[in-house]
Parts: sequence; C-alpha cells; structure tokens
Amino acid sequence: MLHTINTSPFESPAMEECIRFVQPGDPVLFIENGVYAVQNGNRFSDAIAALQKTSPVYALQPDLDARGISSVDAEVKGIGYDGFVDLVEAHQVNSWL
Amino acid sequence: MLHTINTSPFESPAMEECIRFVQPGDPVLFIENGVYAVQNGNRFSDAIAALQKTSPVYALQPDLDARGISSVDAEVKGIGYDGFVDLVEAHQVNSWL
Amino acid sequence: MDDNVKKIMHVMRRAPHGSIYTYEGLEMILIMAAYEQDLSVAFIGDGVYALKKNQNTDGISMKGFAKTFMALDGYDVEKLYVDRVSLEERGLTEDDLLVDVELLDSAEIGRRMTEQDVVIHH
Amino acid sequence: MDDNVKKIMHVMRRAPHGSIYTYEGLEMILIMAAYEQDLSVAFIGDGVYALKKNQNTDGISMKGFAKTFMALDGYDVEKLYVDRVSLEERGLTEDDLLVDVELLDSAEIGRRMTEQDVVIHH
Amino acid sequence: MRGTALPGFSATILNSEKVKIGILLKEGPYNHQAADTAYKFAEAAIKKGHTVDAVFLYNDGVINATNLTDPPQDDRNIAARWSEMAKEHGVEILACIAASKRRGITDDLMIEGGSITGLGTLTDIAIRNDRLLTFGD
Amino acid sequence: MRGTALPGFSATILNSEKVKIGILLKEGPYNHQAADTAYKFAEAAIKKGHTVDAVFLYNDGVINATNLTDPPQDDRNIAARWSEMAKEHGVEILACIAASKRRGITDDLMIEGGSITGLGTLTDIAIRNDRLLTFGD
Repeated sequence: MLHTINTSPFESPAMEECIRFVQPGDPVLFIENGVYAVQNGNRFSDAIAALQKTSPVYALQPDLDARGISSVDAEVKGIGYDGFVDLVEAHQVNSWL
Repeated sequence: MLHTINTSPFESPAMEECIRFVQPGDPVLFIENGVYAVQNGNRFSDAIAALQKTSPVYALQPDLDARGISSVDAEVKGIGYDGFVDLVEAHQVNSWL
Repeated sequence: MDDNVKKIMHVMRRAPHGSIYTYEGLEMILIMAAYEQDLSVAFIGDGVYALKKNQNTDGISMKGFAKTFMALDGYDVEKLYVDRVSLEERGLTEDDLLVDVELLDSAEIGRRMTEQDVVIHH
Repeated sequence: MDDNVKKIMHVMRRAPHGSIYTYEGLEMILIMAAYEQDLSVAFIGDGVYALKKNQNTDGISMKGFAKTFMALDGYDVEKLYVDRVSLEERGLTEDDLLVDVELLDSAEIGRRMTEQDVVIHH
Repeated sequence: MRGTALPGFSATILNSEKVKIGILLKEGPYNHQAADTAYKFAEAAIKKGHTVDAVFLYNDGVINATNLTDPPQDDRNIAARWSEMAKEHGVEILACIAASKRRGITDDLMIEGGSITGLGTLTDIAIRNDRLLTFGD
Repeated sequence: MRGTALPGFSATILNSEKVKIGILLKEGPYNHQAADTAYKFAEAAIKKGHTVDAVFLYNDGVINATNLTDPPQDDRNIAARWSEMAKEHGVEILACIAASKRRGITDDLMIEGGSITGLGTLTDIAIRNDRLLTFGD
C-alpha cells in the first residue's frame, strides 16, 4: 500500500500519524507541501531516516522544485508525476490528507 | 491585544506559535476547534497552565458545548459570543488562523 | 468473497464542527452502506473527537450529528476502530465515547488498512 | 502620525503553493501599499518558506511569485521580519532567503505586533 | 458576565465604549466554521450596540456570497443569513473581485446586499474601523 | 525512470499492467493545490495508457466544476482543464449533489463534460475501478 503525505510536517500531524500506521515495506510518497519533510537538515530528518529503515521514501520532484528544495535527505528518491503513476499501478493508495 | 486561536493544538501549530509571541498580560481566547486545547488532562494542560501565569485564558462556551467538553483546565473562563465582543471592545485583535 | 464487494475503510481524522469533513464523511459512509460493501471506519488523531459524548451544537447554530454514529450499527457498519494512542493523548477513555468501538494499537489498524481495496480519509 | 495612517501587519504563516493563502496575501499587501499605510510583514512558521530562493513552479504549472517579495521594497514595504526560531528549525539560514529581512526573536516580533492597529494572518 | 466589562489584566473598559468593526472572512460556508463564528460574533456585536461596518470576503470566503446556496431545510442558510444582516443592519457584504473570479463567483450570483469590489475597499475598511477581525482556518 | 517499473520493496510490477483509476477530489481550485496535483496525476496516468474513469468532486471540491471560473490570463484555468480532459479522454467529472447545494453549485453552472450526481455514483466508482485516489488538504 502506497502512502501519500501532502502537508508540511511543521503544520500538520499527518506525517507523524502516517508513520505510526505504515506497514514495513510500504512505500511513502511526499507531495505538495509534504515535501518539506525531506529537506535535508530540518527537524524531521531523524524521523525520515528512521522511516527509511523499513520503507522506501519518495518525493514528487516538481513539488521539490516549486519550493526550492535542492538538498533532500539521503536516499529519498525524487520522482515525477509518471513515477507517481507507476507507484499507483503497483499499489493500492492511502492518502493521508 | 487579544489573541484568538481556532484550530486544535493536535492538528495545527497555531497555539504553540501564538504562545511564543504573545506579550505578558494579553488575553488569549480559544474558539472553534481551538477549544480542545483547554480540555482538562490532555497533552497540552501544562502549556495552558504556563500560559495562564502571564495571560488570562478564555474559551468560547458554545464551542466547548458543541464538542462535549465539560471539564476544562483550572481558571479557564468560558464566555459567550457577547463576552467575545467585550474582549474585542477592549483590545485590538490578532487571530492566529 | 464476491468480486464486487470491496473492502473500503473510512478514516476520520478531523475534529467535528470546526470543518465539515467529518459530517460529509459520515454522509458518504451512510450511502456506501446501502451498497453492501465491506465497510470499516477508523478514528485516528482528532477524528476520535467525533465520538465524544454530550456534544450540544445548539449554541453554534449547527446541526449535531454525533448520534448518527450510533445509527451505523443499523446500517451494518459494525467495524469501528479507535486508535488507542490518539484517544489517550487527548485525555479520553472509552467511557467518553458514544458508541462501542474496538480500541486498537496503531500497528493493528495499520495491518487492517493494508487489507483494504480503498481507503478514504475525511 | 496622521490619524488615517494605520499600522497594519501581515503575518505569513503558510508554505507557498500547497495553498493560495501566501499568494493572495501578497496581492493584498501590494494593494494596501498603494494606500500609504504603515505596513509590515512578518514571516512565522511555514511562512518563512515563502522567501526561499530558487523556487521553480514550472513543473506544477502554477505561477511563481517568490520574486514579487523582492519588489515590495519598490512599494515602500520595507519592514520584513523573519522569526529566527522558525527559520532555524527548518534548517534554513538568511542565505537561503531571496530578500533582505530583519531576523528577530519571537518576543521582539510579539512586541511589534502589539503596536499594530491591524494584524492579518495569511 | 452579560453586559459587564470582562476582567482581563488590562482594565481599559470600565465604561463600555461602542466600537466600529470590520470583518475579514477567509473561508467558504459550511466547509469551515469560520463563516459561522463570524456571523455569531457580528450578531452579538450588533446586539450590544456596536457597529459592524462590513464583512469583506477573501480567499474561499467569497463563496459566502452566492445566492445559489441551497442547504438542507433543517440546516442554517449561511448566504441568506448574511443577506438579512446586510438588509437589517446595513452591514456591507463585499467579495474581493480577484478572489471571486478564481472561484466562479460573479455579480449575477450575488446575494441581496452583497457586492463585488477590490482590495482597496478592504484597505478603506481597515482604516475607517476601530477593529478589523479575521476569521478563517 | 520513465517507462520502467519503480523499485519499491514489493516488486509486483515487472510487467506494466494497465489499471483503471477513479479520483476523489476534496478541495476547490486555486485555494489548495489538490486540484492541480489531481490533474497532473490524471494527465500522466492517461499518457501512460491507464484509464482515468472519473473525477468525483466532494466537499469544496465541487467548486472545480463551475464554468464561471475566470482566473487571470497568465494563470491556468482549472475548470476549463477538467472540461477538456472530460472531452478528450472521456473522464467523467462528477460533483456530489449535496455538497454542491451547500456551496451554490448547480446544473446550470456545470462545465462541459461535468455533471451533478449522488454519492451512490462514487460508490460505483470505488467498486468498478482498480484504484481510488483521494486528493485534498
């Protein structure tokens, strides 16, 4: 199951809540304001590193670019809308609005 | 200056941000989902107690009632819309949306 | 199980009255119940407030709907899960809730989420 | 000071692009600037992201507006305050910002807030 | 409580003074409580003899002003309520034109007592009133 | 990346299978990015040969379907974009009737290719598609 998070972790508990429920192996994709979570060196970098031990973590590249985020946490994979589609092809989706 | 907070502290950083900026003596009024902050015995009770050392704290009674909150932190004053108006008569307003 | 019966989980995540998501979410659940799908409802984060007893919305001139959750049983929506952590950090217990629910750990709710065909957050 | 000149502070609190509040807030500031009021703009919480360098919105098909903050100076809106704590906890420094701002402690911004006739959060 | 000055540490209101109030409403009806709180506040202020000069609708707030609003019969009609307040108490209901265009709100849709205007009008409201209150989410 | 299966720990997609997708959109245009992300996603899915069956508009999402939307010339027209997608790719654009009534969205306002319907239709969409994606805020 693919989990998407679209709100800033500074502004919403969505990421924190999602992480509590996500099952090992399930991919997590950050979109929209959610991508602030993976900016390198912020307050949530440890949480992202912990999440990556069990889940692959993606961020929507167009949303990173729109927000001027060029430096993301290690091993976070930037993907386009077509990569988003590929993930949806492979997984049911759980959008943590 | 009257500060109003209308979002749940579990869902938004508004209360935490407001508290960082509020000046000693300035009243704080919780409205809408903001009133969950003053429910007795939740995770934010210490923060409310600390705030009360320098600021009078109010909560909109109709919003407390709507959410079934009958037990609020000590010395939090429940007021109606007319009490809200009285506070606005006395103070400029800063709404932490 | 019939191919046309889908496992659909509704996740209530917002406090009531401050926004309409919980209320319109409940309207959606009631309609879907008529289609005899395999429905469940999870209450997570501020979503647990939807089930708080003694809500009286007269003073804000809005329709109350907390009691509609009590009617879900009559629509055969019987799988109501409440996230234990969410309830506890809000200083609430099962006694504060209007309806009988299964109090579950986050990991268990997470497992049930992965079994779903559709998950809708409100 | 002229009785008809009001001290008005705009408080940017949301990240750009995820919602329109920052953009429509900026439109409001630009109009108010033409009325020769005593304007200031504070960036608090996710609001500091509005000033981040190198925003490129082509990929999301939305208009970028970060550079409009650079034009505020030309409208005599010169009081731009950034909350130091908000910037730091986001792993950003002044070098990451598009425009020259005053980096202030929360208490100092709070003091300036109380001097205002009007405070509008966006 | 009713009719008496509220405590608060700054005790500037032993004698009640009437104030002139502008309201900025930033969310649409029903989806957020902001429109309800703004209305209940305005109603209470008017009852106490204060003046509510105008309600300026911004962001999704402009959706408050469409006369096509048609809620269930047992629910409040938020648009109609603003319209009545405009007629009975002279409260101007003003929707920002740029915000309205983005959301498909036009002159033809305006509730009675509502109109579309520019952000300059909001600036006037901020200048000419004792208070400007913001409601949103 | 393009055209190849994404890694992810569960490697179920070595051979690309086409899926049928329904979209639930819960926020209005411009005010939140949800409508933009939903559109860009749908566009990419169609390009890759998947089927986007329907976009169901709920909550403030119904405001996506008004033909009165009139953004600045240099901005995207979100309503028109949905309308074109409906015409070119047969994507149904459906606004929930109860949500529409609360927000003043009527049959007369519908973009070409858009229509008003009930929540039963959303249930059908959930049943008949391989995926139901939610976009909101």
